[in-house]
Amino acid sequence: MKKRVYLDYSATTPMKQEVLNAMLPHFNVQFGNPSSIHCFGRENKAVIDQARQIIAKTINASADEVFFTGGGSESDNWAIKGVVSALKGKGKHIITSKIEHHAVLHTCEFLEKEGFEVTFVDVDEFGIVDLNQLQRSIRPDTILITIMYANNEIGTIQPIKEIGELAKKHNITFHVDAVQAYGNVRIDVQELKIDLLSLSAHKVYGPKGIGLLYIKKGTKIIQLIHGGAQEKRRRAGTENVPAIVGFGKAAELAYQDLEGHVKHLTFLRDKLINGLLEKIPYSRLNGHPTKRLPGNANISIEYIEGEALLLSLDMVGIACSSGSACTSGSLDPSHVLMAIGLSHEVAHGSLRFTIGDFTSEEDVDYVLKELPIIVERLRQMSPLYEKVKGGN
Amino acid sequence: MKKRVYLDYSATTPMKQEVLNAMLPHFNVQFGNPSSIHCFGRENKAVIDQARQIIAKTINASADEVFFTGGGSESDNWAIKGVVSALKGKGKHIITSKIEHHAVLHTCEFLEKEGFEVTFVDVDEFGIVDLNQLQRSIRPDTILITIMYANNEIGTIQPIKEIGELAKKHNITFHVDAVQAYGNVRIDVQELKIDLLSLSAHKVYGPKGIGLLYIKKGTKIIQLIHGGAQEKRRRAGTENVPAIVGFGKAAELAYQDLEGHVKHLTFLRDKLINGLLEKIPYSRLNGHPTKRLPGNANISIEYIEGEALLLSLDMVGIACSSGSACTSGSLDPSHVLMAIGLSHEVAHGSLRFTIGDFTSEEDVDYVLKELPIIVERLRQMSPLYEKVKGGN
Amino acid sequence: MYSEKVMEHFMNPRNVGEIENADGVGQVGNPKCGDIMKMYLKIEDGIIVDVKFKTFGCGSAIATSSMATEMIMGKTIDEALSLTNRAVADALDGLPPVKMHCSVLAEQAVKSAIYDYAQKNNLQFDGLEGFDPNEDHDHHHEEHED
Amino acid sequence: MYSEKVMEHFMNPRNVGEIENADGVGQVGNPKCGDIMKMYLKIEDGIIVDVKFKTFGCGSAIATSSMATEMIMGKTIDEALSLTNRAVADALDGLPPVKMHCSVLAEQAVKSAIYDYAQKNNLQFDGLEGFDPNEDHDHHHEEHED
Ligand SMILES: Cc1ncc(COP(=O)(O)O)c(C=O)c1O
Ligand SMILES: Cc1ncc(COP(=O)(O)O)c(C=O)c1O
Repeated sequence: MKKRVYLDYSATTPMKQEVLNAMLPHFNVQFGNPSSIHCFGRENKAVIDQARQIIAKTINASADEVFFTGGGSESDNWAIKGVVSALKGKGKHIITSKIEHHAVLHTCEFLEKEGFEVTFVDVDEFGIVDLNQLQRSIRPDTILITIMYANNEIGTIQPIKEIGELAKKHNITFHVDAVQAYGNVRIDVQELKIDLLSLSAHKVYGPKGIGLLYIKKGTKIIQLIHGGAQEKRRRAGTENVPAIVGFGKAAELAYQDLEGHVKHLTFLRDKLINGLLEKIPYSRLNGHPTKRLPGNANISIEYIEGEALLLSLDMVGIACSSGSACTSGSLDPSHVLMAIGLSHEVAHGSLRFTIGDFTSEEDVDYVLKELPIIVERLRQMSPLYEKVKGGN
Repeated sequence: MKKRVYLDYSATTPMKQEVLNAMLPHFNVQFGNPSSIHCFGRENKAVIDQARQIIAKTINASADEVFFTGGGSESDNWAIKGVVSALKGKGKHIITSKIEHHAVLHTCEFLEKEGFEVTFVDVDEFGIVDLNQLQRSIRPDTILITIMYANNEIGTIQPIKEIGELAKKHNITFHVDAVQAYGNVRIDVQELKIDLLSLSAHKVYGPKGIGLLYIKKGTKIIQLIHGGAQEKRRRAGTENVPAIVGFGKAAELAYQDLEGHVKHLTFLRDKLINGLLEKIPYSRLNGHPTKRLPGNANISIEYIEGEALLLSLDMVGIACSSGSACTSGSLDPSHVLMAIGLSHEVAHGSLRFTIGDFTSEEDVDYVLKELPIIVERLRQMSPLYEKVKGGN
Repeated sequence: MYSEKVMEHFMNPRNVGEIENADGVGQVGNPKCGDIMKMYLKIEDGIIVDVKFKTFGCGSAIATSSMATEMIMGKTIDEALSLTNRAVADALDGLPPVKMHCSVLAEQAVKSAIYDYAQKNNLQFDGLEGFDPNEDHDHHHEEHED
Repeated sequence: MYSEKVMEHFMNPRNVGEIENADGVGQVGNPKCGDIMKMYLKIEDGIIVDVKFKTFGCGSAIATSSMATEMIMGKTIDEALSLTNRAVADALDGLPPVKMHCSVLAEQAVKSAIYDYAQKNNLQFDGLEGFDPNEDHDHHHEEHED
């Protein structure tokens, strides 16, 4: 079989075997509806409560503050739409950043059409939210601040604690999209003064189609999905038992040796970044050199377009992305790369490698061997490159 | 091991082995994000498109009219909220029935608070929607009719074709919750003039946490979950590949021998209904004698409360429900049983047995043997029964 | 959801039945809510020498009835009147929050039967002060859907 | 997402490079959109005797450039001017809808190079009527998010 090197862990992860093993019995043996009174139901009620507790503990929340959803996007939509609907009598102003995931950005843009006002705060060249601007944009009618914990494209980690304190001081509800940060950073919702936190299991070796919204006790929020009494009547729908169990196991594994995980990823990431920057002229690292996710290496390679790079890498079995997974079908340069100040052509030529628990040093070495060859080949075809090299 | 007889297939079903087998590779081998350009992504894009086609065919829709969601409740919420948001300039009146699932009912009640007006049409003693009343309640500003295909508690099948024609004639968008009907009835969205149709996989031996909304081309509807470009930009969130594959396989199996399935279930259902009515005095069948789901047997047993019956049955290993699964934790008598005219005390004493593909005649015989004993025991304790029997 | 003790009393309830010519009979609850408890007392020299019940209701309604009869059997009327719903629930190793009203009903059933006895015999008991047998003991069901 | 033909031309593009002292040079596209095509022509007696290209762009931009050069090599100028984007796309066994603009760009690159040749030599071609090399060939990207 052809060599396949997966370096797109931020798009999605393979499930760990332990996660699958935990889920398996719940597909066709212990399959009952947890809302049922009979034993098929009761035995699964206990099981989802256990998963809820495990996950709650990893973010220092209590179990009755976490609500399962159908994924990170639903969590983001629920948090944002739910809070502004609940507080629309109080105000109509939302603060977010220019580099949020589309699940946040497009939700905010939708709300603008509905009559809310949104401030999209700038970030600096490393992708860090401008705290002064954020502070200045707070108004008496600001009802929500939503800022992501770590960016999915460039991996930059935000000063969440400072933002949390600012929000607290002005009594504004604070939502954090931690989909990418979870499992890579220690998150304490109390210490960080977070009111709402979105998570998604498939980014941490858990199943797809299951997410979670932490809702701090007392936070005003309206339901997104009405219906049955599940999730303490706040999110209707038959509980996805196998996925919840898998999420619980994935959470347990993620935080059982966080330090080891971070160390492994950081070592490989730095080797990859340093190797690529050294071997490929006219390349640069995007995002912050240290305040970044342990597995994220996002680099721009000038004079070449990203899709051509992606396809060429794919031909030698290397899977990565240019920009976030959900926009890799898009032709527009990534909004994140534009926000950190890259020109259109440089933004077009950027690649995101994301390293995970199954990545080996050999995988990194393989990229370091193949990518420079590909870059050279594509640059030879590029009319932009000829100028730089004097037309050779 | 204790005998366990599962007769709660309307609450949820065990996954078929073929479904699990189809899903398994997608958890940790072929696990890529279908939105990714690289081969891990592309191979899964093809796979979800295939599942989409299989399911579309079972309802006579085209593949680009079906959109995956996180379950039946999300589909119902999306359909209803999405249509009325899109059409709020045109009108504010919604028509539904008194016996809808809570995912429809509570959504409509929520919209009432938001300023919409809702007519909840009555049903007759068999649970069939009053077509005359429905017709009379149509107003110039009616923007949506939402009626379920088959009821989850009493199994009554509605005259969907007549309602579809009525909606069409008045140019009103028509939504059908077919979560319980799917896999038990042949559904043709074109013939029935349905604009939107909700499905959920876990009711047809597929996985939990995956549903679908059919949206007829040209139907005006606003998104419920904003974000990435998945599902042709209408429902954001990383595609739940294994669940989609499982749903596809479950759909294929459900419609590959629908007649055989219906025949098997109907035979067992009728044996159960007739046996119980014969052996238990003061009992009655709820719902329509023939226009009912093939697996549904809902009976009221006078002078006893349903939970006591459920618990007693559970003690001998029989799992069923009183009312719908999501309300079985509730103390209020089922809104469906009240709507068909049962008194509170009779409604309280009702049981729903739902039969499925793995039910055997032996299972039915076991219930016929055990339930009369339980009924007699509980009636001996009931102060309501003493009057009937003259205090013996 | 129920403790083993609740299930045990539900499956093997003590003192089920009626007492002919009972000295006091009380009935509380209503079929709308799905719970009716009827309690029969035989009283001799101010002592409850026999007690029986009949209950239409859920598992915890039957279990609390059963437990309440056990707890007042052989007791003085004053002792029986001091029985609280908490005590019944605790004796059953607790009840789910939505089912606590069943224990209230059991307490009221005892009081109601004693009230009947007091009326018939023109007696007064401190423990019955403020007790109105016709008050709607209807609990407001915790709404499970919203 | 791409046909095998597209991938084959992307991985092994024909006629990559430049022509020194080319008779006509045209460049279209702009880096903002992520595609630039530059085409060089050598023309003798009204026949395209050599053609080379350089492209900054996605897989289909490179493949359409390569295919377009193959399709005009050895052709008369009038034949080359009649090359349509559809023909390029068809020769590649089709392109995904969002990538059709690449084939438009390839057609424009050919025209643009011939236009340059016409200007330099004061020639007129019917096929260039209405062609404006400075027009923004900027395609509106199909928005992938909403
Ligand atoms: C008729 C009906 N509609 C909607 C639903 C909701 O489906 P889900 O539990 O998949 O959200 C159900 C089942 O719970 C149902 O029976
Ligand atoms: C930062 C961020 N937020 C939200 C999401 C959406 O999560 P999901 O795909 O589970 O809906 C993603 C990933 O796609 C993400 O990276």
